[in-house]
Amino acid sequence: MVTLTINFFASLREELGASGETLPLPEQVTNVAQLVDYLVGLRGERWAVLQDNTRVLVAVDHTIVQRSHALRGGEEVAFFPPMTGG
Amino acid sequence: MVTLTINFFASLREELGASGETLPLPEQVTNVAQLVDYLVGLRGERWAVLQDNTRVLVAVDHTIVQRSHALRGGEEVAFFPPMTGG
Amino acid sequence: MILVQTQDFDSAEQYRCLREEADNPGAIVTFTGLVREFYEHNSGSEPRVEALFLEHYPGMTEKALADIEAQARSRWDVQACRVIHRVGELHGGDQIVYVGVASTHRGDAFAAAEFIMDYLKSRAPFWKRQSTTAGEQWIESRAADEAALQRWDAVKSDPDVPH
Amino acid sequence: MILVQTQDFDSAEQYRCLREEADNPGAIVTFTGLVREFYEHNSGSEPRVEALFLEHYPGMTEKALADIEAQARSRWDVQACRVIHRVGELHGGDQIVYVGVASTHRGDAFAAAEFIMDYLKSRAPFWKRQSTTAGEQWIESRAADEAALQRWDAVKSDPDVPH
Repeated sequence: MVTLTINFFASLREELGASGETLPLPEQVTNVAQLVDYLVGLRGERWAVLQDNTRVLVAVDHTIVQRSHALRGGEEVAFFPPMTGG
Repeated sequence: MVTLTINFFASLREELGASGETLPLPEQVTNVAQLVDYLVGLRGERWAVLQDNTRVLVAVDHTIVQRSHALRGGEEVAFFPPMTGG
Repeated sequence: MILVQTQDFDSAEQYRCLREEADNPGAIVTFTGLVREFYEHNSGSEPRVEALFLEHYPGMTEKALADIEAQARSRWDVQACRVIHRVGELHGGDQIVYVGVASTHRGDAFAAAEFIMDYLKSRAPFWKRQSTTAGEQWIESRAADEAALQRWDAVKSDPDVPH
Repeated sequence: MILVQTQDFDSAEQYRCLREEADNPGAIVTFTGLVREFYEHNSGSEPRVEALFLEHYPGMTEKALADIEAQARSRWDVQACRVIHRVGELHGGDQIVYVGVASTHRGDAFAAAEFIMDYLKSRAPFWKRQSTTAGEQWIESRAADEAALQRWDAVKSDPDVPH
């Protein structure tokens, strides 16, 4: 089965009350934006924060990507707020 | 007696074969440029290098100055090439 | 060399390593970031922030830092480079991040070290949470840090400033 | 603190002092200048420069360095600052100069340290003479060092880059 691993970090993890999960790649999901829409539809309005691309950044397989980035299954997708290291 | 202390550093000291001296303030000397002209007149053409203000910098009492800087006697005047520290 | 660790680091040891790893360096620039203490405006006696917690994204962190180091190496002469970022619980006065660069000339060493720090701040997956007298809060990213990144787009490379 | 000395310095000790002297610092930037070895283009085996001699103008040196430090303090937030310049005979690989700055924010620490180095190179009375396989020669000042100074006239102060 083709799956996606999803992770949430920092304030976003607390806001959603979820640290991550592995789920089967939904048929209608071919990119990051579609994955987000799928999750909001599945989990409800609280997850709509994921659609705000200034508050939420996305990395696929450890590289920051745009919402148009293609997903084929097998990827590690991470959502997190802007970084504050250093 | 009103005097001036003169010092030469680095390549300039070697070029002139002089490290420094204390001399009575000559009557016609009221600024650095006049001191240089006086020294060239006294010591000869080899000292004309002092008149080249790109090759030779001047400090009076430990501060870099222009050739027009006034001298009243009692000062420490130093001549040296551009610095190469660090 | 890139390290992400909970334990403190010894900047003297890092400097020794940079000097050894570099081949005939003329300049070594080091940056150490420290946790500042913040006090209440009124009382001034008790620190407002009791602790700082650094979370990161294992796996991506190392990759992001390696990418930043590679960018610095492509833009400037870098003979040796060491980056350490601590994670976990920290307190006021603690060392939090280290960047050391050895180069032939001083202009390259300064530029590469500052570039790495500026990118690390906003492009490596670290997040700070603070525990204050008023409760827990995540630290927000700052526009000034994003602005610090913009200037590296304008600057192609420093003029040829020799050491 | 400004020191002009023949003996080597311990950058670890300098860093400890900066951390102690500073009041709640967020950033410490250090610069160390090292004597580079130069080799003959052809042989590649024997160093071309056997020794470097640093002459200075005692009395003026300390004043010039204090002036440069004061300028840096007037332009940037500087919590603590240490400058050491060695004089006398040095060899390839030796430490020659140290500048350390502790500040609230990283932008100020980087700018102040680089400013002090750029001014020290061309405005403090030090002169280098080298003893090479081809004899003794004074090192000439370089246009690039003068150019490095010019840019500080253009830059008023860094944007407000927080640590």
